[in-house]
Amino acid sequence: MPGLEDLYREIILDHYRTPRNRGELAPPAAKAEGHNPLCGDEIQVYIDVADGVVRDIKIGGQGCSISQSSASMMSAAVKGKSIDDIRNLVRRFKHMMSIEEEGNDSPIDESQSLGDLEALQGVVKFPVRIKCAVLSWNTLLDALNNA
Amino acid sequence: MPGLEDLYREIILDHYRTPRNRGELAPPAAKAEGHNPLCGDEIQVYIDVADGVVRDIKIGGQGCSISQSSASMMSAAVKGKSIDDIRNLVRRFKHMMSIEEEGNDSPIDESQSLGDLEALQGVVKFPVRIKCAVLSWNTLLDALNNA
Amino acid sequence: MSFDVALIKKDFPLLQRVINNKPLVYLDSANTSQKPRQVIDAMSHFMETSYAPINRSAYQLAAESTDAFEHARGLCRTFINAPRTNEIIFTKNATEALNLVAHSWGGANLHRGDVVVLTQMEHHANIVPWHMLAASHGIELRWVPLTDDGQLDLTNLDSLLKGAKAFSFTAMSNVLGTITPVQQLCAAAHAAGAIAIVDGCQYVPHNVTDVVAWGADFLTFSSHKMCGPSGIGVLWGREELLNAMPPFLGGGNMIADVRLDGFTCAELPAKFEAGTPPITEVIGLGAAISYLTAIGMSNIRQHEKETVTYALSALNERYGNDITIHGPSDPEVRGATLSFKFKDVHPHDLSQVLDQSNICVRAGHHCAKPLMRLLGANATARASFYLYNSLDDVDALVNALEGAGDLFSL
Amino acid sequence: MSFDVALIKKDFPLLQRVINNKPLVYLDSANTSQKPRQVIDAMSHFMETSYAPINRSAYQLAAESTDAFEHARGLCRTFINAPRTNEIIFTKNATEALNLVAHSWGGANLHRGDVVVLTQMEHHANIVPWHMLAASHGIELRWVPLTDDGQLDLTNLDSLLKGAKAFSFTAMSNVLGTITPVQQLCAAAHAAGAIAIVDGCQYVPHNVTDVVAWGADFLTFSSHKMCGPSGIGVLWGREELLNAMPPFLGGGNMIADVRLDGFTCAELPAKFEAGTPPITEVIGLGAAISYLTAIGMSNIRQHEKETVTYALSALNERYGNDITIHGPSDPEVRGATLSFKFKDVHPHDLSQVLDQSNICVRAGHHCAKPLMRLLGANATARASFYLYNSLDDVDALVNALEGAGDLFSL
Ligand SMILES: Cc1ncc(COP(=O)(O)O)c(C=O)c1O
Ligand SMILES: Cc1ncc(COP(=O)(O)O)c(C=O)c1O
Repeated sequence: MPGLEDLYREIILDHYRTPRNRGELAPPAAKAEGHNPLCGDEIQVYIDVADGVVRDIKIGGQGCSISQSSASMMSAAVKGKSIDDIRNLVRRFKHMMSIEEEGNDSPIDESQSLGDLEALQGVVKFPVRIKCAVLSWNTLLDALNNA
Repeated sequence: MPGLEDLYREIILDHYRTPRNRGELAPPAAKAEGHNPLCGDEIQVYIDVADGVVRDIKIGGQGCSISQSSASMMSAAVKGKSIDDIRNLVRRFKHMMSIEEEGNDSPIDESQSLGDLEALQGVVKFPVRIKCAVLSWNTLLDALNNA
Repeated sequence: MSFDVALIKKDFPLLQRVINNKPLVYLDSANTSQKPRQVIDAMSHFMETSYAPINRSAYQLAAESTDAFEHARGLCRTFINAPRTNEIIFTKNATEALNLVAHSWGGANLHRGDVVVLTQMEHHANIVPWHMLAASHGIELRWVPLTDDGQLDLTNLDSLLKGAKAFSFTAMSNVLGTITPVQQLCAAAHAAGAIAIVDGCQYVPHNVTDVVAWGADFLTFSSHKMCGPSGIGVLWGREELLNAMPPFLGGGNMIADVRLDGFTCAELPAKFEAGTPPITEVIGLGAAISYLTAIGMSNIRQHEKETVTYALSALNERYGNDITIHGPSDPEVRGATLSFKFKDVHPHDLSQVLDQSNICVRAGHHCAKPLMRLLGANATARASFYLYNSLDDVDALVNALEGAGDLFSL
Repeated sequence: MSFDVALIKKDFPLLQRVINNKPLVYLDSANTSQKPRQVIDAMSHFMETSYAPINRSAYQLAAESTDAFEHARGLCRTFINAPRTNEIIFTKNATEALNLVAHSWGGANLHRGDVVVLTQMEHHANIVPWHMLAASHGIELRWVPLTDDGQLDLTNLDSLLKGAKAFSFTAMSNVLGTITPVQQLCAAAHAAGAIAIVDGCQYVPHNVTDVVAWGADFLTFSSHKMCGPSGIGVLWGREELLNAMPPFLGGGNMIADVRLDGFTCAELPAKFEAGTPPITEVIGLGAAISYLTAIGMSNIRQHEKETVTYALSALNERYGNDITIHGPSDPEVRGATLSFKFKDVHPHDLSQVLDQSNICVRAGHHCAKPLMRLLGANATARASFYLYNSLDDVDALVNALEGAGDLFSL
């Protein structure tokens, strides 16, 4: 069994203790909610989209250190990015989490660095926690579809 | 495993080959039908009751040697008997088949001989066939209730 | 791998049993199959080393057991060539799977006067749920008749299917052994605008199954008939249909959220898997699929074709007019399940006499009473062969029948 | 027989497992329990020597397996002191059993506006089926609230029950450990003209159960939580009620007759057991009941009472205000299931840290989301103890919690 230090990197605990972009956005901002039925974690993602760009993002809800820090890092990583770039980033992140989209074989663009997000790589060694890490990302996709 | 001769006594095969009281009785005779869902056997019992006595009885349906011979012997044994005697006989027969009524502890009157019916005692050693042997007896009880 | 029935038989502990100095000749696999050591051991081993809750807890042991469980789901997917793993729903048996389709898909999509087409050779599991829907929703049932040799009579299929919403049929009859033309039936259903529900209970254990090649919409089968444990069945359905269906059983695991005033469903497959699943049994089913796959489903089909060819000629040669074997005589369109009538001996008595030689055949209506009525019988005797039955087992049956005739001749 | 937890633990192969040189401390039995050698062996042995169809075939092997199967039904009857053996219905789990009651009894007896009373500590399995009935039949659900220490608040029970047709409640909470006053609740239900449905999932494995003394109308429980295999649950119901109910799943075994135009039901218990049952699993459940009975249910209850008494004081003494243990503090009204909050550590992270010491606790909503909302939490960590857990296991939990606080302090 890999050690806890593989999972709980300092940067993860930092995002957990000091989450970025917490809060809500009033309509017409798009909103989506995600549940992790396994552990009861709940998350809300609010996004403000204009001209194909996510101008602002806020995160609500409760969860474990992995889901909270992943959401926090995600919010920092997507703010100000274009929807296309974001969709690509989601795919790359899920790929890092060893989740592949069924039926999508197109190559993944790995040119950008994932930055802080790479700290979450250790989660892959703890398969039950992968769902925690991707919850906010799937919820972001839903929010994009609602936007 | 007990041998087949314990099961297929000559008298049983005789009743199977030459069933007594085959046929139907027209209404107002009472009728009841029985199924053995295990093997698909079907039986009809018709009885003509007057003054608390079963004046006539007829048996219809199809079944294996045990169910057919048991029905045939049953018809011969109950014809002309009073309902009380018959209910007592049914209980004795089921007792011989090792089936006890739940919740009825009153002693069983064993003064009368069971006659030919005793040939069916060997069935007890073949538990799956007990249902075949008692099918007509349960159907008779239903017919008495319908009468 | 070459197919060696003697070696295969050795994998099945129960088939080594000797009663009264005679070996056991198990010819009731259409009812339920025996289990190889590989399956029994996989279940014991799992309970001894890895048993833990599925999809609920986060510790390593639970992750291991969830992985093993989901791995078995993947094996099911491959075994029937289903497009997606989340289309594999675990039920308690094929009966629950068929009830799920009738209740959930049927309950949501069928209304008074809607037509569901069945065949006259269906098992009660593919009849009674539709009767229940007829009573609750007022649907109409139509029945595909049979030819004299026990095949589906497709002469009027198109008119039977006209306006139908669903066609639900067995891929192989558990009484007659008839293999039905599944691909053609699915196409006919679709041409009429109906969905095609395939009862694979008797087919999947004995043949290569490919739901995509068939063009089926739903498939149901039971583990216990394919060398796997009891207590576990499978429903496969097209994702699109399953997603659109309301849930069936309610409870833990099938929900995304529960409030005092209502609930929302989980995604597939959890949506249809309420409560604690048959965990060890799914592991056992996975082991059974691995076992069968290693032997090869086409080898198994080939072996059974040879067995039934041999059995048909041995029985007919020895007993001529004294025996009537129901169902098709062409081994190309039948499996190794033989229902027969022998002289005037009642099947129950026949099975009793055969049992004296430890030959296990079923006597009864085989949960197919409408078909029995067609055959003009309350019951038949049925010998059904599987991968572990040798030609010696056929000979044992043929020889033991001899004694029955004398005892019961009327 | 004196109760020796060290000896008992030896009966459970999985509990001998060592991961990274540390023993396994399994504290998730409220989720699902481990299996003793006696149960695992009974299942293997049955599959190796006696596996055959139930209630269908007439040969000796099938008679043996049917006898073994029905013997296990008798053991279930005795275990809960049910009046009649035919009142014991085998389902796939307790969830199916609760769905059966809601769908069949509820479907036939409840109409728009009728009231069913539940408690706010119910498991989803005793909520969602009623929500489904609320949607399909327009029934109204009322909820018995909880006191601050996690017991049922019965102050307004009579007015809640007024006009109700059914009161369905757990005998022991799977989250709080609370044991409810079942006899009193059944009496209150009856006084109001309602039937009493008892969810015994968490109670039956840990206590002496007597449905007659309770005065219950239905009881449901799951084998996998009481040392038995997965894939098998039990519904007990009063014969009179079961006889009056329509069938639930349709198919083989549950019928007396099937025609093209309809069917008639079999007698109890077959009426509610459609399809091939979990044969081997019923044998395993029988072995589990024999195992538990030999140890003695009152001994088990006594052991667990001691365990929870010790755990409550050890945790509170060591961690004081850093730990909040939900549910009653009086061991007389609680079982050995402890949900708790530790500092600000999220339960999922807590369980991860404990897992590092091979301590298996569940983190989550425990399929009781309405209760979670009352507790103001999305999730709790839950340690649940059973007959095989020693006081050393309690100590292991208490000690391992230490590390979690530091890592996650906000
Ligand atoms: C053709 C067919 N369909 C359905 C079933 C029902 O399967 P199960 O009893 O495993 O639910 C059976 C077997 O009994 C069968 O032979
Ligand atoms: C109180 C309670 N009721 C019902 C259930 C459902 O049991 P199962 O999942 O075995 O169907 C459980 C366990 O999950 C439970 O704890």
